[in-house]
Parts: sequence; structure tokens; C-alpha cells
Amino acid sequence: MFKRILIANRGEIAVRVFRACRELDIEPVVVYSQADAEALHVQLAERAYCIGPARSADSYLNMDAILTVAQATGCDAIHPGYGFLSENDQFADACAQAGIAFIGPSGDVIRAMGNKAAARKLMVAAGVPVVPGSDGAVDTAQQAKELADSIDYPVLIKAAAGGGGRGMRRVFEPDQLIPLFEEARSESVACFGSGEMYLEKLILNPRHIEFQILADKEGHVIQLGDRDCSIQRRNQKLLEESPSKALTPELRARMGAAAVAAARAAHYENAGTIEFVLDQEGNFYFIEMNTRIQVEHPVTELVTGVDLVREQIRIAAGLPLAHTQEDITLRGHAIECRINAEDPAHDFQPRPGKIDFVHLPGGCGVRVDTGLYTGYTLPPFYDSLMAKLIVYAPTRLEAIRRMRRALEELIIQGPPNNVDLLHQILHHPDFVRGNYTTGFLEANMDTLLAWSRSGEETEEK
Amino acid sequence: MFKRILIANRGEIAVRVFRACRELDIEPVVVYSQADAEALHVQLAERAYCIGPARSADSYLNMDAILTVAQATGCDAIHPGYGFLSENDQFADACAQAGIAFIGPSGDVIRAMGNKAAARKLMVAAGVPVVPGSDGAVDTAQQAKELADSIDYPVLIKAAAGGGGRGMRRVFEPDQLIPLFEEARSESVACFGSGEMYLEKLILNPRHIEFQILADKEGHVIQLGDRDCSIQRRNQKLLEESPSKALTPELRARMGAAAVAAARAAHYENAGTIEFVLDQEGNFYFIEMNTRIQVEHPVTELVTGVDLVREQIRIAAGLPLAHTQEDITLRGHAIECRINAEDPAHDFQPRPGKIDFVHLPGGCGVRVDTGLYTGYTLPPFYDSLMAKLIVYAPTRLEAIRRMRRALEELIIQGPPNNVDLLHQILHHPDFVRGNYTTGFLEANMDTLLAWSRSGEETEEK
Amino acid sequence: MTNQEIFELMSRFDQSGITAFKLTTKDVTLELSKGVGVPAAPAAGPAPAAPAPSVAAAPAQPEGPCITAPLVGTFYAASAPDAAPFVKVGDKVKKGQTVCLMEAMKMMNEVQAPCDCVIEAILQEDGALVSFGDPLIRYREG
Amino acid sequence: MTNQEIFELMSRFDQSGITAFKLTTKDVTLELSKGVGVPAAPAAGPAPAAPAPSVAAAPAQPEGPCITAPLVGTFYAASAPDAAPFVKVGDKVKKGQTVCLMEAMKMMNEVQAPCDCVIEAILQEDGALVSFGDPLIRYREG
Repeated sequence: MFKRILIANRGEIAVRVFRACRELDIEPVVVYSQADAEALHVQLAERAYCIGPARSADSYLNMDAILTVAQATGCDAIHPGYGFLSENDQFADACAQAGIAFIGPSGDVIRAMGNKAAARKLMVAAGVPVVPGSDGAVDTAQQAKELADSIDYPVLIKAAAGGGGRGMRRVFEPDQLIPLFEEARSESVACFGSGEMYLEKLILNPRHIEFQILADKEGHVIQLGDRDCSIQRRNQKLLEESPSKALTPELRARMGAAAVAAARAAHYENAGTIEFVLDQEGNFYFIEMNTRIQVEHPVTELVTGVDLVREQIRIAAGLPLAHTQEDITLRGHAIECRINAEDPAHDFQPRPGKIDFVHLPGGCGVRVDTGLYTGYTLPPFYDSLMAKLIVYAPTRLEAIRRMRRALEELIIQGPPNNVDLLHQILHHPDFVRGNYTTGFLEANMDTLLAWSRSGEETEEK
Repeated sequence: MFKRILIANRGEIAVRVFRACRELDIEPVVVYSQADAEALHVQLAERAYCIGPARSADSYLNMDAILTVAQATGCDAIHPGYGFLSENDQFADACAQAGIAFIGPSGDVIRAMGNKAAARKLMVAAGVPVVPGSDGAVDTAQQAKELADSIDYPVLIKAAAGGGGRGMRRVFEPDQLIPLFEEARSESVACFGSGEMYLEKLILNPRHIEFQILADKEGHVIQLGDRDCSIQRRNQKLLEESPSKALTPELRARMGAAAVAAARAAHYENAGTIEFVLDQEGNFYFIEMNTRIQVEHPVTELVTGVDLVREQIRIAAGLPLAHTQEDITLRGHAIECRINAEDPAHDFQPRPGKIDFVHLPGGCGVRVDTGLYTGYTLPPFYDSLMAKLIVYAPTRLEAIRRMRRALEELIIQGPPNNVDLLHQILHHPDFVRGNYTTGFLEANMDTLLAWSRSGEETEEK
Repeated sequence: MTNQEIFELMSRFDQSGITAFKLTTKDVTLELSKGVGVPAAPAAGPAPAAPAPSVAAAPAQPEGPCITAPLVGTFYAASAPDAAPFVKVGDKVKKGQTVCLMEAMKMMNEVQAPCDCVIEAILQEDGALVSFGDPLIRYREG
Repeated sequence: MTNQEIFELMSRFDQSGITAFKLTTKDVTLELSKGVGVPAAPAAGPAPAAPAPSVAAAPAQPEGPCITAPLVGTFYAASAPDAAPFVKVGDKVKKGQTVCLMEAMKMMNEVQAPCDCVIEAILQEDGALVSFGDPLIRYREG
């Protein structure tokens, strides 16, 4: 097992990894930017080194600085957390060259899965379903028509250079395909000077379902069930749960098997996530693989009882998986809420600043992962995630009620945050029924914000 | 189900019950003494009423005041927590007369189990082992000798009026029985003016093992496994764990069956605890039944997945048990540490006062039940329990390591507390091996305190 | 420098994370310091999040002396629903005279004036559940 | 200086990572300091419990200007283990003259004097791993 691990991250995930190290009797070494001198991970650590100024590029993305500290302090491994260098193939390579274990897959695997086209090809070869469509550019309207007829409607035509909806058309009727293709291409040529067009199946009202994977150096691969991450705003996940209410046991088994096949095809090692979209008919398609620990990993930890960060470290140290697929059963229900320093009433502007007072919820079935403390000042240089509130209960309805009461207990005095919005989501009938897709937040945002406001007005009376 | 529950308690257990109410969509009504106006349970509640001045007798023990609030606010049930009125048969009767459900057993059951002699007889009749001994006074040395011979040595002779070791003798050899009995009686007559003597089997180095019981109105009784509460100082539990390392599966099954038999014999209803002592040969003896929720209930919640306070409320509302005995399996390991505002370096003097800053641990497998917050002032009128730190992990060793790191994260700036002592206990080789009895703390206190001090000195360097 | 200016400086200092402050001008030297680890301003206590505000908040403190609830119970201004109230604003009452009733456990408890006084305000609604110690009636001696 | 100006200075100081501040003008001297490792206001930040104290605490703040570490790395006072140090206390150095080395990723980075100055103190041990921004050498201009 490792003797000393450098944690190349900040915020709650640095604290999360720090805790796993302590529990494994591994000495954690932390690094920080000048803006993070007061951060919790720095306060907790016995060994902490400033690696640069506030700007990420000069600190948390500064490979030389991080490797310098790792070598000078005798670290035998580096945990990259998520974001920053976690999916940087060059950093994984540099760690390997320096003789330091990168807690994650190899640079080669990161490269392979980071290239969308290559990953897609690999999945097709492994029999993992991908969103049907042109594997490259479609040259003519006639070719587009043939392809659309073969993958069935609706389809999405999109310009390679497109953006903001320009050069993009949804096609529901076969006889509309050719005219709309021509229209889209003309628009793309006019707007972007390029007529390169793609075509793929349009997934209406998809769910974002992902599967957690663990794979060891010996080639054992297991999946630890699903997470439903469909509550998103502009592709930013806000609330995640496991298991998804959209999956039947049969569908869950099929998707889990596909996730394992995907990881095997990638010769994956360590913890990873296979992301799928799921359409309303129960068809699922591989979207991408995340080659790192995810923000939302705790929901999987709660329903499986497996400490994923601990397993990451064990795997990187060369130990075989502690569990077989048969050991893994999903029990109960877990929900995570991301508490962000952002103002939903003002277009979700990030709102860093001084936290005058914090009171975190606790008690039965409540977990909090955070770097917050009373008096801490959130720096303006990084993401707005302040805390993750995770609840666990025997059933989904009990978990929803537990999360509501946990949110009611949570007090963060300081800049605005999204706690009220989350509380409203947990009362929305469609959410309570489990009847939601990735379009939920956009479709309901006005209602949810109005509810939040009326709550505030009532309070002020 | 109940509509509104009055919580007749304070501190962390009031918060615990409050949370359970919220999660069941039951409106909690809280009461408080004048000393507790700033307490967390009051701050959380929408409906809170001051029932009297600081002194418990005038507030939390003031039945009229509590029933007045319950009736005036339309509460259909009262949760008494632990301590205060929780094992008061008259209060249970008064609730019944007022048409309000007392969340606990009936006054008759409390009376029956509160009378030690009556409870002992009931257990003997039900075939539950009790500590062998005289069921009443022993009149002569000869009678004492005969009894001691029949129950086997060592035995304990004690004066009915005795105290502080006076009038008490341990007898290991049969031929010492009569002389020591006479000696003890003379001493008792001299010191206390009474020659009334008892005799019972002396249990050397016992473990304190208790079993959690749930029983509904329909007569279903289940046990939810054991808790080892042997880490005690002057009968005050400091650290509890489940399951106990001292029990084999076979012994656990036998003790569990005895606990169920005990609860059945008492016609028990609601949550209760059967306390046993366990000797080094694996013999166990009923000591008493606690007819309420216990401080240490969370360890059972974590290893069984059953929310005990929720079950208490459901049972009192007349619902049948949600689980059968077969549903209950102990998974993983849980440890609770009681964080007390007391100074171990000065004979554990209670140290109430202002809490200038609190930082509670969190993350994977950590639960905190507390009424603390930054800026709160612990009043001097009640017990010194500030917080309960509970960890859960797949194995006992992982739970120990998790508790160590949780204690390391815990920061309570203000009056002294017992965190360092707890941290030292978790490093003591005998504790780590699970090799401890109720004598552990007394035997090791000097060592543990010395370790704490040396830690402090190291830090100051 | 006026006292007011000093108070302002003290207040700012107190609320800040600064632990030592020394100001020297031609006329004045001001030194302030704080013990490390002692939070400055008392942190606000927690308040409920989404749901309604805490009823625990102390009722608005009336000026002047008050007769407070001797027990938790229901406040009655009169002896019966139709009866006239025991007292109304402006009444002069004698020490020991009943000013209202508090009902607890179906027992009526008479609340009496602590001294000869004039009733200034009735602070509770008839029939309201009132906490122990809460003000019932404001008065002035005389 | 008005109180308003002082408040602004206090606020900036409070929010910064600076732990000591001294301003001297013709008329006024203002000194501010903060406890090490104590986050700004209301409460002290968490500190490790049982184990050793945080290394993250900023090193004792030297008085006077310092040459700080331009990157995280190992500090070397000399070009080789046996060689004489680049500078020693009392040395007068020219702007741009190498005063020490910082090694990162097996690359030696020369650290140079920012101005003509006199070396007042060497603040790091030879071979120590030094954080970005930490003071290396104290000097006075001249």
C-alpha cells in the first residue's frame, strides 16, 4: 500500500480524498493556490504546500509544481480528484515517468476515451449501443436521407461548425429530411462558411443515466449500479440519485452489462463512469466515459456500501478488487444535492464571498461532504460547489423527505445559494413521481423560482 | 398516523426526534426551559413553548406544563426522549388519561420493569437468566453459606444499607464465606445501623451487552442485535459499538432470543433495551430493561438500517412492525463516541459554557447527532452530552480508523471536552483488539490521560 | 477623535478577523487587540431554512415593566367568554387584584397585579397559548 | 486620515492573506495584525485535533522586504553541496545577481536580486521544500 499520497485538488474532493487517506493510514500531502491558504484541506493537513497563485493554470493545473512537491515529499501516488488534471493524459504520463502512481487510468486510456470519435468506434466494436448517426460528415442530402431512413426518425441534422441552434434542424417526417438538410447547410455556409454536416438520431426527452465502474490491474471489472443525473441546468448536474426510477431490474442489468463491456473494451483500470442517454422507449446509448471519480460518487457509496475513493487507492496500489459483481447489491435509495454559491434569481451568477455562519444538517441517514466552515471565504477563482448534501433511506420517498428536512436544517449565511431551488425541486410533483428527464429543469425553472420567491415572501411577513 | 407530536426533551435527542417527525410529515411541537431559549431544537421548530425556568423539576419534569402545551396545540402524541419523563410511569398514565399517545410502553409496563425485584422475578419465570443470588435478605451466615455453595464462588456479600464499599465483601473461597459475612454485617451495623445483608454471584470483569427490542401493539417482538457498552466511567457510557466483538454468532442468537423472551414476558410495547452482563465464560445475566430509546441507539440504526425513532412513532400510532425478525441482519460495524463538555484532566468536571466555534466531521460513513452550533452556550443545568459522533464501516477496524479521523476533524472551541480521551481510547491496544470489559476505563485512565497530555505537549512544541 | 469615532473603529475591529490594531495620530494613540481563536462578534444562531420562521424568537420586548406568565398555559382576559375583561388599558388596579387568568390542565390560575399600578397594554390575545415567562400585561406603577 | 479610509484599509487587510500591516505617514501611524492560521472573523478556523499542528500555517513574517519563491521547489543557497553560498548576511548584491537556486522537476532556477541591496537574513534551510510565495531572503535596499 502507498505510504504517502499527494492530493492534487481543492475543495470538498480534496477533503474527501484526505479522509480516505487518513482511514487507510496513508499520509496525505496537500497542495494549494495562494487563494486557498485558508481552505479546509489545508487546515486539516500536516503537510501542505503552496504551488502557485490563484489562477488554476498556475497552480492546480501546474504539473511541474505538483510533481515537484510529490517528489520532494516522497509521495508514491497522486490523487487528482475531479476536474483540473484528473483527465489529463499528459499528467498521467508524467506521473508514470516520475515513478509516481497516478490514481486513475493510464494516459493511453484517458487519450482513448477522451477522443469522442475513437471512443465511439471502440464501443461499436464492443457491441455497446451508441447514438445512431453518421460516423463522420454526410456529403449529400441524398446520403442524409438514406441514413435517416435507416436509423428512423426523428433525427437531428447539425452543422460541424454550428452553434446556438444555427445550422441545426430537427426532422420528424421523412419527407422533410431533404428540404431541412438543404436549409441547414445553407444556413451553416452563410453563418460559418462551412457546409460540413452531421446527422444523428434525435433522442427526445432523454434521461442521463450513468454506471459506476471499478476495474483492477488484474482485469476484474464490476459495475456498482446506476445514477440518474437528469436534473441538470446547461449540462451542469444539480441533483443525482441512485437507483434511477426509470430503470426496471431487467434494463438495469442490461445497461450494467453494457457498462462492464465498455470498460473492458477500454482496458479500463480504476474507478470510472459510463454515461448513457436513455430514451422514453427504454433504448440506451453510450455517450462518453469519465475516467475519474465523479462529484456524485457518494450516492453510489451509500447504496452499495463501497467506499469508492478507498477502492481507487487500493486499485492503484495494485490490489485486486475487494468485491465481486455478486457482492454488489443496491440497497435503499440515495440522493445528492449540490449546494452551489450561485444566485438562481440572477441567472445563476456565481456568488463567492465570506461565509459568516454555517450550520450543516446531520442525524440519521445524512452525509455532508464539504470544505465549508464558519468564517471561510469562498474564493472567486474556482467552481461554485460549496457542499454536497447526501441522504440515504430505505425507500425513495423516505429519501426525498429526508433530503427536504436536511435542506431545511442547512444554514449558510453569506452570499446567495441554490438551497431554496433544490428544496422546491424536491417538492415538484414530477420529481416526486420520478417522472423527469434532462429537460425538467429548463421546463420548470420559472415555476420553481416563483415558488422559492413566494416562500421568501411568506417568511418575511 | 399522528398529526402533531410534542417533543418533551432537549439537546441532541430533541433534535433527533424533531428530524424523525419532519421525515414522517408530522408537525413537531417543542418545549424548552428558560435556559434553553437558544437551543437548536427551539431554533429549528416552528412551534416552541417555554414551559418553565431552568431547573428540570420546573420545566422538563413539569408534567402539567407539558400536557398543557400538548393539549393546547392539539398534539396527539408525546415523545419523551431519554431521561426526564421517559421512564416515568405517572407521566405515561397522565398522557393516557389525557387521550394523548405516550411514545413508549404503558405506565404499567414501566412500573413493572422499574421495580428491580419484580422485574427479576418476571425474568426468572420467563426463563431469562438473572445474576444468581438471594432474592431478598439473607438472615444468617449459615444461610449465606448454603446459598453461596449452591451458586458457586466468587460471590459478593453486600449490606442493604451499604455504600462506598462499606458492608461489602468479595468471597473467592468457600471457607472464607462465614467469617467475611460476619465481618461485613458487623461493619454494616456499625456504619449504617442495619444488619440486612444480600448475597449474589460476583461477575468478574463483565461486559455490558444490551439488545435493542422493538415490539408492536399486536404482540410482535423483534430484536435488532447487540450493543457493547462496556466502555464506561462510573456507570456512564462513553463509547458504544455494535456488534460486540465478545459475542459468537451462537451466543448472539441465544442472548437475542433471551431478550425477546424478556420483552414478551413484560408484555412490552415500543422500543426498549434489555441489558445483560456477560462474564468471561460466556454466561450472560439479565440486569434491567430500559423502557425508552437509548442515547446509543444510532449504532443499531447503522448496522440494521432501521430508523428506531421512526419505528417508535409508528408503533405508538398502532402500526404493526415494518420488519420481521428475518428482515433484520447486522451488516458492517458502528461505533458511537459521546462528546461531553467535561474536563478529563480535572476529574471529569462538567464544563458548560460558550462554544466559540464548532467544526463537525463529515464524509463517508460519518453521522453526527448534536444540538451544537457555533456561538451556542451550553447551559450548566443539564447533562454534559454535547454531541454524538457515530461512524459506520464494513469492518470493525475500518470503523475504528474512521472514528479516529472523525475525532481528528472535530473542533469544538470553548470549554474543555473529552475528545482527546476518546481519541486515545481508539488507539489503546486492548480496545483495538476488542479485548475490554467494564473495568477498562478505570484500569487504563491514568495511561490514557497521560497519552492525551503528551499529545498536547507535542503539539505545543 | 470623538468617542463615536472610536466606537466605530472598535466595532469594525471586533467584527473583523484582525487581532491587533494600533493607530497613532498627532493627538491620539489607540491600541486594540483580541485573543486569537476567540470569535469576534457572536455568530448569529441558526434559523430555519425553507419553512416558516422560528416562533422561538423572543416576542418583541415591550418597554416598561410587565406581568409575565407564571406558567405555560392559555391566557384569558376575562372570567368567561361573555364577561368583561378583568382589566383594560388605563385601569388603575390594586396590588393583588386579578388581572387575567392562565389555564393549565383545566385549572384556572388567577394572575394578580404585583403592585398598585395602571394598565398600559394587554400583550396577549384572549385564548392564546402563552409560554412561561412571556409578558402578559404591561403596567406602570402608581 | 478619516475613519472611512481606515475602515477600507482594515477591510482590505482583513480579506487578504496578509498577517501584518504597518502604515506610516507624516501624521498617522496605523498598525494591523492578524493571528496566524486564523481565518478572518467571526470564528477561528478549524485546526487539526489530536495529530500534529498544521504546516500550512504561514511561516513567521519577517520584517522588511523579502525575495520570495517564484515557484514551489527545493531551496539551495549554493550551486553545489561543497560550494560557497551565493550570498551571506551582510553581503551587498547588485540587481540581477543570483542569490539562490530553486529546483523544480530537476531544473535549477536562478533567483535574482530585485534591486541593489544588502542581504539581511537567509530565511530557508538549504535543501528545504519551499512553497510558492514563501520568503527566501530578507534584504534592505541600498
